[in-house]
Amino acid sequence: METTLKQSWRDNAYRALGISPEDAKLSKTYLLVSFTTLLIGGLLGLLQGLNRAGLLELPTWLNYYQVLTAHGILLILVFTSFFTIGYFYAVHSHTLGGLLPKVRKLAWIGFNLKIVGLVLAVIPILMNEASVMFTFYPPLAAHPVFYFGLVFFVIGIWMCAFGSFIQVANWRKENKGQHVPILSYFATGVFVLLFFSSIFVAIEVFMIIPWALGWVETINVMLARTLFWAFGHTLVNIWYLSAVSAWYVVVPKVIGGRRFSDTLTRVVIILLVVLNIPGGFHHQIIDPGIHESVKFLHVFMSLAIGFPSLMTAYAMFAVFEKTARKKGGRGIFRWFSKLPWGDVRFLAPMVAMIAFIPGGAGGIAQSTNQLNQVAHNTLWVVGHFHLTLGTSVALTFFGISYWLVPYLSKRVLTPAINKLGIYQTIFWSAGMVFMAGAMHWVGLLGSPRRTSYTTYFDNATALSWDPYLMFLAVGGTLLTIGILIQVYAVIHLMFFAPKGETEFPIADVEDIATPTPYWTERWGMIIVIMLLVIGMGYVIPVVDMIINAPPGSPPFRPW
Amino acid sequence: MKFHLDEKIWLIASFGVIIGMMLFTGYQTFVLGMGPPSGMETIDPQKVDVTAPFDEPGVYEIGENEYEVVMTLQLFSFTPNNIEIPAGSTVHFTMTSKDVTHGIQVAGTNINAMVMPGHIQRITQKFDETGEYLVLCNEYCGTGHQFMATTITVK
Amino acid sequence: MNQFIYGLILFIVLALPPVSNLLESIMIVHMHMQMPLLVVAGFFMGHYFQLRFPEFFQRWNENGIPGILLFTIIMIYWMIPRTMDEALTMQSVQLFKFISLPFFAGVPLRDSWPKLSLRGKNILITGFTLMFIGMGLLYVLSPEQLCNNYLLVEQITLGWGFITMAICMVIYLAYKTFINEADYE
Amino acid sequence: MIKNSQTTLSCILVILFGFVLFYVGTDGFRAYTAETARLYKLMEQNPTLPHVTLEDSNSRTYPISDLEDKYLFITFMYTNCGTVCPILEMNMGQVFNLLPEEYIGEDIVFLSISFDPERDDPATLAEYKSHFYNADGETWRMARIEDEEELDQLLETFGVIVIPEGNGDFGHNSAFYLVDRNGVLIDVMDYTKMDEAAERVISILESEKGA
Repeated sequence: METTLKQSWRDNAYRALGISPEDAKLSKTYLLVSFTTLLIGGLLGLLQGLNRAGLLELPTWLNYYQVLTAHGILLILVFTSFFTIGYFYAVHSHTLGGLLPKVRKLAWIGFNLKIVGLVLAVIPILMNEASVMFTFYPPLAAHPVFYFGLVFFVIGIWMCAFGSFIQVANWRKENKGQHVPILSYFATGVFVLLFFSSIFVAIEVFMIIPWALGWVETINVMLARTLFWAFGHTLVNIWYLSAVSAWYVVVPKVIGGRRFSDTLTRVVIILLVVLNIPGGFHHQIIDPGIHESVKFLHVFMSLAIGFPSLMTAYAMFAVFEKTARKKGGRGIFRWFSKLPWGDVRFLAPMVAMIAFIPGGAGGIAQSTNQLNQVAHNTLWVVGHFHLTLGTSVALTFFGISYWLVPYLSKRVLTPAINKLGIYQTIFWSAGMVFMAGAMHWVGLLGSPRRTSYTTYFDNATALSWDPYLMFLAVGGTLLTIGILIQVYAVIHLMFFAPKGETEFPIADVEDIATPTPYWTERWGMIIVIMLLVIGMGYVIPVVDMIINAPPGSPPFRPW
Repeated sequence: MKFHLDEKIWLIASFGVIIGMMLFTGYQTFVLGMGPPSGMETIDPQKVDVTAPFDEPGVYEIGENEYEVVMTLQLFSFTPNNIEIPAGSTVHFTMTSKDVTHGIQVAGTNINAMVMPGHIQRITQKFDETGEYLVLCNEYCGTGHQFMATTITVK
Repeated sequence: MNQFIYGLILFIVLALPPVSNLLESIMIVHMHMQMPLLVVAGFFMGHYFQLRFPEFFQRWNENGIPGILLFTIIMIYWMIPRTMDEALTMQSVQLFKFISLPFFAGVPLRDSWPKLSLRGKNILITGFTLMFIGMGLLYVLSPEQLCNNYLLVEQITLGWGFITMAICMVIYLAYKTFINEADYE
Repeated sequence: MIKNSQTTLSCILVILFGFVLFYVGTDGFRAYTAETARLYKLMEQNPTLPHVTLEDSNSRTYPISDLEDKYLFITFMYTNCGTVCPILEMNMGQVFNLLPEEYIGEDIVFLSISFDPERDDPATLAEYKSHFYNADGETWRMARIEDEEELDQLLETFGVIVIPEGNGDFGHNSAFYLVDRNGVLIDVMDYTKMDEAAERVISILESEKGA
């Protein structure tokens, strides 16, 4: 009893005092890098959209594939990881009573390593020495420096993961027998996944480096590709899990409601952590060298990830309805009007969640074998991840920024910026409807992804795709406007908005909630189960790929 | 954990959708033989030109209305290209890559497969309708990727 | 009661011929998926037997040791290459598999596990870890095909499967040894 | 105390059950793989050769009973095999070398039977035979069995399991098979122990001479 009293007193003290300047500086720096890369990556995206629609010819010194590589790496890897780390370190600081000095130090070391890695990776891309896409499938061989950059980046991420683990372990030692605060629990899930999935890409990169340097002659193409997707797919889901944290915890507070069941939230996190990594195989459904029965087992492993997401969908709408009805909402659907649509902190993540309905459905469709064969490597896939990653995740991150940035900079969200944020959300949604919608449709017609503007020698089929690609350009332009507004808003909130205190919105659980079982805190066991699931997914195909490997491939640089 | 009735229904329905997709996919794969292309044979990617059958790529008639297309994919072309076949024929594609990872996709059909160095990929398609089909590479393979295309003419 | 029904459903699904044929067509899935799932099915169903015959378990499995012995014996038995082969070719062995794994391994495990001391549990896990490492090495290194119905590559795959499981269990044991839960709970 | 002794009793019962289970399951702790179990069973049953028609590398076609007045030293293989078969045949050649010349062709004939008749036509077999310098086509013959039913029957009688791997290769078990003059399988030997196999064959042939 005494400890809980002391605890709540301390919590209140921190809440009153706000975040410590050092912790704020750390998170602010991460967020600044994140939104800078968003700006650059977004502008590169515009170039691509315009080129793909045949409206813009890129100069000879700037190759389409070079731009695409940079766009992918900046947005999928850098924007997201810097945002997530900045966000969750702010979470730790807020909910776990300030960062430990050594944890802060680790995060800074990680920051510097990542920046070094980023610079090392970007230089060869700028010199057109690494136009290999962010998937860098061997036997495409980039300049070795590109891979060194990736190594630094991954080690940087590991530093941040260790920092997070130390912070949480320390808190648990001081608060024996208690549940880790829910957002820090999310952070643990995210960093566990980041750490274990990046081991795969680290192995791949260490396979590639001696080969790219010319020390070994050939490489096992299939194995490298498989290792990549063990990482690549998980990465996307990590950003998704970060976004989900805001859906479960922050959004209910913003709309003035309570959190859905704490147990369910933690179970969803555990399921997403345990099931995620083998899901990567659905990127390889039409690959040679993997047996049909193995592919079939992987349909299950991929679809299983959908289950926690469907649980999330239920939970979210339950919270919305409950809160709206409490505020006097009636009817089957009329209660929707009681939600605070004019608050960007709600609107942005809400649109993100709505986008996840078609996004998730598309995901379930394309991870089943035969349906995948229709959509694989067409623009459908690009449309899909612009809905999930580009909308569900990015828009949630934007929504977070409207309270996280002022919270860190000890400023406030003014009604003007709120309004700007509403416009931003509208631009973004409209842009995505145009762009992702057109991509899905033209993808079904057969238009491939990852190709610059082409009519395939004036082929009639290819020419018939052009009108859809025009929508893509329109959408891309709207999105660029959205990005400019967003970056302006972040800069404003960080440096120019009026001083004041902003709340870190964390919703409470229902009063009648049943206590959460303690096993949810046993991360050691969860990790072991996760490793077993990874083993289930990977042992069969990987052993087959190594034992029955064809002679390897030498490096190629076809650009 | 206590579940409400509607939550239970939702969870069972979710689970049902997933299992349903599974069963349907399995039925199509194992009963109807519509599984995704999964060629298991391997080849030395540096010796494609001297390894049968890829030493002589081309279109071969192997039965009544049945053709085998032995095809190599290489930086920015398909060999053989501009294939012609009569309507109503079943075509078995046997493919490999001579260099990097390519993808083959024929717009308007279900042909879509990764073709990777070291692996022999197979896919079968029946062409009933006449016309010119666009064949293109759908995995980024280099600067000329957007020019890697050919046609199948069904007469 | 719910648990019994879940277990029974799992058991019936596993026993359906298409399911069992699919699972048995791949060696590692046969040993590391079908067999453990059968044990899991028995584990769930065990609850019903515990409620129905509390006397029996109390009298014959007071300290959990006979149950865990039976569990271990059945598990080891099914790790012999020959039994896997014969489960595929002989109806009677197949039948024995579907009876022994749930009812002679799953049920006693259910009854015994809570009765074991922490030390007993750790000894059991350590024993299985060592056994898995041994089986893994045997399957990976054996130049001969040990099972007539499965190819050499499947055998190597199974070996790595054993080693993966062993690694997971080592991590678990290390976690139990080095992390003092009392620090956190 | 009574309860305790009951638990001890059940312990003992369980161990006893385990002992019986393992005893039955492994043919008295002898056969831990289906392959050894198969060999034990074969040795107990001593099956006779079914009727099969061979087509050998010299394109001659004849029933296997033509060879039956001699001992037969048989292996099963296919020429496309890149793993076990070359070793199996090489080892067979070593056994061939270890036997005194007087017996060869007179009392014993070596026979390699392909279970891949589709690809192993006489020409292919002749080509393959040339890799083993002592396979002369007479005293050591390589042959296929064209008739699928006959082939399957022979494989089943001798317990040879052949699994197509789907890519043109087969997984299969390998051993030396020794058939006596009456067409009865009298021994199945480890194909990696050439000396033992040779000794065994010599002792059989010698004892027969002596008798």
